[in-house]
Amino acid sequence: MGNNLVTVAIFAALAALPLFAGDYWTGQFTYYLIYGLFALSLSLVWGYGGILCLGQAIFFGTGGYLMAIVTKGMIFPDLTNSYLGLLVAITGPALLALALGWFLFAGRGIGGAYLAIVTLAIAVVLERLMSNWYALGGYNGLLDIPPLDIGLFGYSYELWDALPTYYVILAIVVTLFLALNILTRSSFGLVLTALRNHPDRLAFFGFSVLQIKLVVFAASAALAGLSGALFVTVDGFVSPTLIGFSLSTEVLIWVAIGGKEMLLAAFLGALLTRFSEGWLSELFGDFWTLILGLAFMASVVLLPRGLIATPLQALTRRRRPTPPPS
Amino acid sequence: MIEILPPLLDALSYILVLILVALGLMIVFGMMGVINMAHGELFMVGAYVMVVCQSLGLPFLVGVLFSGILVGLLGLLIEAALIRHIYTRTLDTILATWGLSIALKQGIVLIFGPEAQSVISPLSDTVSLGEFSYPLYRLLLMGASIALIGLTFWLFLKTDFGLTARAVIARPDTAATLGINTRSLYRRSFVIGTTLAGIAGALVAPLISVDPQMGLGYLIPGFLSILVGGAGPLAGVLAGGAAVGGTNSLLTVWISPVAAQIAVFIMAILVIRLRPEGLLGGRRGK
Amino acid sequence: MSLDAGSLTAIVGPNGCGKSTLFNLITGALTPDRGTILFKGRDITGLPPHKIARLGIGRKFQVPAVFGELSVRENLALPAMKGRITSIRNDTNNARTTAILDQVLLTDKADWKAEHLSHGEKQWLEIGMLLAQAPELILLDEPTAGMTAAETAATAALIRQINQTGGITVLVIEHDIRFIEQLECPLLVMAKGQILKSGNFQSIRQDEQVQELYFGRTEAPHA
Amino acid sequence: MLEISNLNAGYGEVTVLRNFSCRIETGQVTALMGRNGMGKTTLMKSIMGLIPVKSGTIHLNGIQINGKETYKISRAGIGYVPQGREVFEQFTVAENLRLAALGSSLSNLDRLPQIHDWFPILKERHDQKAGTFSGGQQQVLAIARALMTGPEILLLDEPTEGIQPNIVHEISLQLARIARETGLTILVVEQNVDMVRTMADHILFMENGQLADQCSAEELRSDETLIHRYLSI
Amino acid sequence: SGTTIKVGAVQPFSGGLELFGKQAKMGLDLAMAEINAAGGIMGHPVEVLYEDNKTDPKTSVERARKVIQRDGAMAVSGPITSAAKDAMAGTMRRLKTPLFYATNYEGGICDRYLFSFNTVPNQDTAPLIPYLKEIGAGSRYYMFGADYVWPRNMFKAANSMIDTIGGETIAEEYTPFGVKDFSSVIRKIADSGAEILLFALPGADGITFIKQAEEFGLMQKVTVAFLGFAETYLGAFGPGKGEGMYAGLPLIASSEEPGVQEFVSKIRKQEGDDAVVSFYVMTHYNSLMAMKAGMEKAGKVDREALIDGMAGLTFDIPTGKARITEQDHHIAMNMYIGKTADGSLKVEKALGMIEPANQCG
Ligand SMILES: Nc1ncnc2c1ncn2[C@@H]1O[C@H](COP(=O)(O)OP(=O)(O)OP(=O)(O)O)[C@@H](O)[C@H]1O
Ligand SMILES: Nc1ncnc2c1ncn2[C@@H]1O[C@H](COP(=O)(O)OP(=O)(O)OP(=O)(O)O)[C@@H](O)[C@H]1O
Ligand SMILES: [Mg+2]
Ligand SMILES: [Mg+2]
Repeated sequence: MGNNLVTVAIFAALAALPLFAGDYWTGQFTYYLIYGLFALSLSLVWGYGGILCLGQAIFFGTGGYLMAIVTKGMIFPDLTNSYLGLLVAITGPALLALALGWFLFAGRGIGGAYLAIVTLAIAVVLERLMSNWYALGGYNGLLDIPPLDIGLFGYSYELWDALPTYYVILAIVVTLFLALNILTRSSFGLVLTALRNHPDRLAFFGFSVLQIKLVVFAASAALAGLSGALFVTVDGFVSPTLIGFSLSTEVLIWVAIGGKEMLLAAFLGALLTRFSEGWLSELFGDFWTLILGLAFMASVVLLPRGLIATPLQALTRRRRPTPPPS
Repeated sequence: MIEILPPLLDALSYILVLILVALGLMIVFGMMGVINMAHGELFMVGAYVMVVCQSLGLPFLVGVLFSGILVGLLGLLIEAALIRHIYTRTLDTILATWGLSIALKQGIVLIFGPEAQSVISPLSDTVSLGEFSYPLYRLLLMGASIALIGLTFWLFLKTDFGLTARAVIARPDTAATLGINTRSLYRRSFVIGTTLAGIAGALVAPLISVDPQMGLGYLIPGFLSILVGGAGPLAGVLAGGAAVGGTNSLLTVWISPVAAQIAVFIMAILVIRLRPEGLLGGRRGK
Repeated sequence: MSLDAGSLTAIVGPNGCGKSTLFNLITGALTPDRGTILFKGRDITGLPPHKIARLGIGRKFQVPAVFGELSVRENLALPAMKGRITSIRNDTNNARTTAILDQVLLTDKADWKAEHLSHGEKQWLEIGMLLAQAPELILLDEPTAGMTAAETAATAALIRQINQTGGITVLVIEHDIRFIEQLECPLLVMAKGQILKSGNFQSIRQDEQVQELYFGRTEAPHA
Repeated sequence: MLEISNLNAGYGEVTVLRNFSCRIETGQVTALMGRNGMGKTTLMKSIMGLIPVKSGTIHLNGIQINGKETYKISRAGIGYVPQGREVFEQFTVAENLRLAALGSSLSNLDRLPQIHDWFPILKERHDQKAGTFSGGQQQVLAIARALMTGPEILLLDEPTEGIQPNIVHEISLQLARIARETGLTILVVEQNVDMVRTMADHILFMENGQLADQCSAEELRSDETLIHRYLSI
Repeated sequence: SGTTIKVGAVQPFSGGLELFGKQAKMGLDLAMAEINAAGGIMGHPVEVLYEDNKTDPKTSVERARKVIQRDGAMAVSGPITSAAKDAMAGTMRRLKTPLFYATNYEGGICDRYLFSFNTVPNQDTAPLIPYLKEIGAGSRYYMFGADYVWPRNMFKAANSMIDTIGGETIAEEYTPFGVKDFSSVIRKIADSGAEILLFALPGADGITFIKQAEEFGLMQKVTVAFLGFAETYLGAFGPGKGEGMYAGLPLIASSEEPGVQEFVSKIRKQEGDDAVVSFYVMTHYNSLMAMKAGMEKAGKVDREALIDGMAGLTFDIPTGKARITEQDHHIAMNMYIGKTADGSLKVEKALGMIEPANQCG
């Protein structure tokens, strides 16, 4: 299975990165890993679940805010444990997704372009609401969010430095990546493909389409929430921009460029887009944005499976050869 | 009576401008299944063509004409290079045209710079109706909007062109087997949509700030109008525009602009969820 | 109307008389305005489709509805899960699947994507999927549309086998007279949303009213 | 009239038609029979240009038509009734028919009385939405619509699938009559042996994407083995 | 000459506020050129590293880290929005690097690592109110602004000043970004009986509003005090439009003062004759000049020393003297009231040096 080899190589390279990159790049890749995790969450719900959520930042931002609220002790000044924060930042968005999902999918439900626009509208509304919620910092957001404290049993170890932060986040990302891979290759993955393919038919085999959609939506929201929580501990601030339109569309570009139907490709999509953006924008100046737009267009039209997934699949092709009729 | 008339007129003018802007979007989305995220930018290009025409000293109407023609040509180019590859992939059209919108916006920044340009209103008179007065240009704009809406409806619902267009949209392959040139029909519909965007941009330019970001402000309410109204029948855009524009204008007066905007979004979300086929019914999206 | 456990029944009737609608009602795709549907004595009226399916009712659609992106084998594995999404194992290659593949003559194409099958092959695959689901009642909507006479005969044989050896109750909608004849089963004639007649093939075939409405007078009954 | 030689066509990497060759003679009703998945629909679609031809040629009256766009093929004189009818459900009967004339040539509107004569129901219900028609009526409409384009040759893909027996019979009689009266060439994919016997002058048997055999109507009537060979399992 | 002193400039060059990014760049470029022409800072040449923050807080943080950690910037200039500034604050503290923020804002900074080189409400907004009363424009106010922190704090400062002069606030209203039709609001304002519209809707939305206000004849009914107005807006309303609006600002490019004249001509020489010069150009220019002066006062190239050197520093700016406050690092400088007339912004009144209110309270 060439696929696994490629995966191992990529994560090995990521693990080795800090050995020859300085603090800046280590810090930078910490962000990229978090974005990669966020991209995985979208890939799960969109590429695998067939639910195009144009407001994925809803969950990223909610996770970020919840993490900030807990670790800044805004509700319980004594309970500022990072683990508690992460727990809340994972379950909160998942519950939100269940509620939203119930509203969107129950009964006749909506899908496709309608769902996409509705989720986008929800993201815009939430961004507005957060901007007006002064207890949560309003438009400028919450500042001075403490870094992740991975201490246990009363000891405290705050992740201020680039190197330990990087490895902790890498460990989280690798674990979740593997878990997602197992999940999508299990029979649940089969059900998801069937759901994308022919949702109406599935019910007549005894599957509750609503239940499946809710599960995948909530799982994706939990992942997005976690990535939001990690993000704010690294960045130290959370503001309505993390919940709204622009981040939602950004993650969409990463995943679309990478390849939504392939976890590894979506993850790399985030990493490579963010990474190349840095030096390409220096190289091309004002023309960079123009080029990005054109490149995005070209990738959607010419390589609908994704700029990264297409070559990766060619490299690791093994699935389901179609023998010609004999 | 006098108390209620002005806000209603304001609401009506917003609704009509909104529908004017959304009309092209409607053709392209409702009839061809293409979600054109770059529609706002085509509208913007129309306004910039107007800027150039005015700086060359051309009359306003000539500017409107040029805007329509040039943006129509741009639409032709976009169709040939981009849209025709993705007609059957609705969700991909969101992504591709979104890339296009980024590129168009940046293109304008590179040519004109980021600052706002000015377009002078051809008419600065106001007409007085008893106690209150209303800007003449706005009244004319409302008239132009009604005329263009009527024209579009006539074109798509009453003519043979419209019949063929709707057939191609419903079953492209079958239409082709009847001898209908589907490619050219798609292209013509798309070009009509973009031409309308260009004309709308030129007509609205005197009223708003003409800058590279101007497209988005209409795009989102425009989309909401279409979805609220229903994508199937063209008439949906009228109902949707009235619901979105009317709610927004009246709540702005009665409560506040922020509340109005949030209310419009929530209304749209609820309508789309509870009546996915839109206020006027029709085909339901997949 | 009512069906006995283990029976095989066919429904015929003019286009648009409500046959598919009847299936939609039974399987929960539509909710009836009035009346009740009992399955094994239990009222299933108005239950959502997946609950009804879990109670043991399987259905084949008029237009074949298979999962095009999945392989034939995976298409068969899916109904076997019976709606549970908790199992992590991905078991597509077991004895049962192999047996069903044999039964519906798709062993050669087990690893094809289902979308690459022809119309008729999809019909068979869908029947196979019903077998994998192992329901107690199977509803088949025009299972032989687009098949040749011989294929139709094979399908009829398959259905009878399912009914007799599997002990599964079967209700079939079909327009193909030969097929119905080959099923050798009681017939219900539907018209304008109601059961008009019932009886065995010969008696229905000879019925004046049904001939007028459905079979057509002019055509001589073939031997 | 229609000459197909060494045609290879299929979907993506899958090749369905392999070196398929045949001739359809002017004025004849030719039936194409074969088991499921043998490529009958694929052949129809490749003639219409709905799927690309990989190699080989299709000539209509000596003019090569493969590689052209579908609408040009239609205008060259081929009418097509697809499997599954595919009428425009949202449109009225009149609009469905008008559309066919718009696609080909407006002068074809003159054929309307003739078509109403053949299929009176279309005249009675010309303002009814096609979507509210029963399957059989939709089939009639689909045939009428194809005739409206003024074809020299009509392709029909399983026109009796899912249609109640008395209407199947009616349709086959009507088609036979039209062929007789106008000399229209017809290529019909059909599984219903009775219908083939009623209508066809010539029968082609298809197997694995190739022309396996052909015979005349008389031969078919006299020789049951052909049917068994090519249509059984 | 010694090693290069690098200054990061995290500014918007895309994303909606690129206009302001360009203004900032003009000022920074000029300051850099002048400093280097004069032999650098204590012999070290200065280099400004521009980074586009895309008008987005999280990108601002990322770019700030980049210039500090990767490029070793001594200080960072920028950004424009106060949301981005707030987002960067934690990083600046963490990386112990001063941030030179040179945009007028709502106030509230009190941090060793943050410097504000532009005005706070008591400098630019409060003086307008007694002035408008004095010239007879009235004292009944309608406040209308964008829905975020800056307008709210500006209006808060204005409200207390209105109380002092015995005026009245009829309504205070906010609007979301991106609104394209203001006719309803305009009618509300016209019917409210207000004499003055205190207006805090920056950028394109502000232009749209003023265009529509002209259309409905609102400008004849009320006097507009346009908070945050600058020369960048001129020309956007169309000829003869947007006249007679008031604003309080630290620089008016059309001023007769020789320092201003000289500054504007230097910029025009650098950027071309049609370059628009607003106070943003000057405040960003000032920030680098202050860095030079502060570092020279401290006598060594070191971030902490630089901060100590700049606190309490008095230095020259194009409009005269300026002083950085000791504790909260804000700037006291000469202020002006400007009015739009004949398509340009004219000085109506020189207010002299105004101290920023204490932000550490
Ligand atoms: N979704 C629907 N909305 C409205 N009417 C419908 C719908 N589905 C079916 N009908 C109508 O209900 C009637 C019964 O349709 P049904 O599909 O049950 O017929 P059928 O007996 O299965 O016919 P056939 O033999 O052609 O499959 C038809 O008149 C049809 O027009
Ligand atoms: N969309 C498709 N993509 C890939 N392969 C296809 C597709 N449609 C059909 N095929 C393949 O082409 C072969 C021939 O299909 P076709 O539909 O032409 O058969 P047919 O002879 O018309 O059968 P039927 O009698 O069932 O309609 C099938 O075996 C199938 O595997
Ligand atoms: Mg049916
Ligand atoms: Mg076929």
